[in-house]
Amino acid sequence: MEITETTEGAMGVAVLDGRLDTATAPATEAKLLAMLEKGGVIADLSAVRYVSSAGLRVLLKAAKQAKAAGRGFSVVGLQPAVREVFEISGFDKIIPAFDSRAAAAAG
Amino acid sequence: MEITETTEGAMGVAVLDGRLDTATAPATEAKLLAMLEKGGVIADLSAVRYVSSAGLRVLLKAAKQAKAAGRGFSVVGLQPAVREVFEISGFDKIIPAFDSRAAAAAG
Amino acid sequence: MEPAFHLRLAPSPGNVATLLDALEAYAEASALPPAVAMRLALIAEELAANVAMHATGASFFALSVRPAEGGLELAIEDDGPAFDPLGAAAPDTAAPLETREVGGLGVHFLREMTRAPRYERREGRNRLVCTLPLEA
Amino acid sequence: MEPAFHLRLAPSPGNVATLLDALEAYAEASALPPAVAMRLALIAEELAANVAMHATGASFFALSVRPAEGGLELAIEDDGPAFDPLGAAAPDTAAPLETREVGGLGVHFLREMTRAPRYERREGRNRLVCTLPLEA
Ligand SMILES: Nc1ncnc2c1ncn2[C@@H]1O[C@H](COP(=O)(O)OP(=O)(O)O)[C@@H](O)[C@H]1O
Ligand SMILES: Nc1ncnc2c1ncn2[C@@H]1O[C@H](COP(=O)(O)OP(=O)(O)O)[C@@H](O)[C@H]1O
Repeated sequence: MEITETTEGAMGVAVLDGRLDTATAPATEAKLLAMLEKGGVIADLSAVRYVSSAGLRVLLKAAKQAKAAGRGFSVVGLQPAVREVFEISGFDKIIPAFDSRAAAAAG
Repeated sequence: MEITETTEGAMGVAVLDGRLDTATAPATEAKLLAMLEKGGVIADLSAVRYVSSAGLRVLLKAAKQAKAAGRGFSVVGLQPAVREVFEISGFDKIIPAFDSRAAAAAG
Repeated sequence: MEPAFHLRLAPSPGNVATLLDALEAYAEASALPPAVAMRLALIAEELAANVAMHATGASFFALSVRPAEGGLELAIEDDGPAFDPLGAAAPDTAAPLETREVGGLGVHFLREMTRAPRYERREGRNRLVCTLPLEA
Repeated sequence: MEPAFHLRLAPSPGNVATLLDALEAYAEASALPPAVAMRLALIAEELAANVAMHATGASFFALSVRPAEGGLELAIEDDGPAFDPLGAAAPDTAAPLETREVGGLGVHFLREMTRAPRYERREGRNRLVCTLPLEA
């Protein structure tokens, strides 16, 4: 998993590239939580073709921390397979998903 | 396996990146033989960490075709593991190996 | 019939990644549709990670895949303590963010993505079998 | 002792790549020295590719790796026609380019890189066992 940091308006953007699974969850969690210390975060999953429950756990933790701190946390660029995982797990109803970084920053 | 084509002096250089094995041998062979139609070739193996006998077969074929056409064929950048394969198979004695592209072009 | 894929490994977190890499290569070699390949990896990861992290004393986990009527038959085995993943409670997938719990998703994926999952304990081994439909 | 790695696949060229990917991930998870990981992959590829390409009617090839005295014990099995790779002639590794033949390198690597390779035919299966030393 490679994570590149950039910005979109006032939001931080974490561009994830790789599988978000048991092996890559710890480093991804550390990165997202560190970015959330500084402000709202958009996780760009366009280059993520696989998210397992260990990955969902990371996103849930980030969403909860963001909520507690009164900051935004959203995802963009869900691949069809990843979208299926979000839907089956009900994550589509608790983590806002947008089509583009611009839409996420505006939302 | 990714193969990028460049030049060093009058020689063509094939920069190989990946495993040179059963799966990647056919495409690599096609590429090297096509380049040898045009002139001498240096195969840069700096980014190749694995060569199997299927890979050696490709290099042998290229060396033989080069010899028949009166052209040069050499390798550069052998990783320690790849060098071991060359030595055990005796390929170190039939395919010239150089430290750098410049040395190969001069040699 | 011989399985098309059978991998047995010592149950470490690192070997969960080994299993996923092998499955990804197998899915490519077998030209499985991407959605099917992802579900296969998801189910395998959940169950293998459970063994690697919770099954005290287990010496291996193993996954077999064989073509069967209506899809791929998956069988996951380990020699850890008796544990029926199908006995776990389903998560509340309608809970709001504040009260949403992590965990339990593995068995939920198993129920939602596969057909006829069944568990048995035999000769000191856990064995879970299910059918993964091939439609994308 | 249970093998640390056991992979059984249908014998296709694509699955030779599956085996190599799995071995690479396993070597990483087990922190094998790179030189040892390469020799392991080399031996496995040679034997698996032979089965995939020459063993008419084989339904599988399988590789087991288990820690043993002095290194890793590798066992490669298939259910193709009886074939002893150790019976093959060694290549002339001193031949000049013009007369150098391809082929036969697989068994040469096996002899040079492993210890005590032995072949047996039993119950319709070829089984080759050898020890890969762990020193880099
Ligand atoms: N293979 C297993 N052997 C023994 N206990 C297990 C096994 N798998 C899961 N468990 C137990 O069930 C609990 C819930 O598992 P699971 O729903 O997968 O959530 P988690 O994300 O914590 O692994 C674990 O915390 C563990 O106590
Ligand atoms: N597993 C096998 N079953 C039957 N025949 C085999 C097997 N492996 C090799 N052979 C035979 O031995 C010959 C030499 O094999 P090998 O030295 O590995 O060279 P090659 O590069 O042609 O595979 C093959 O061409 C084939 O006829």
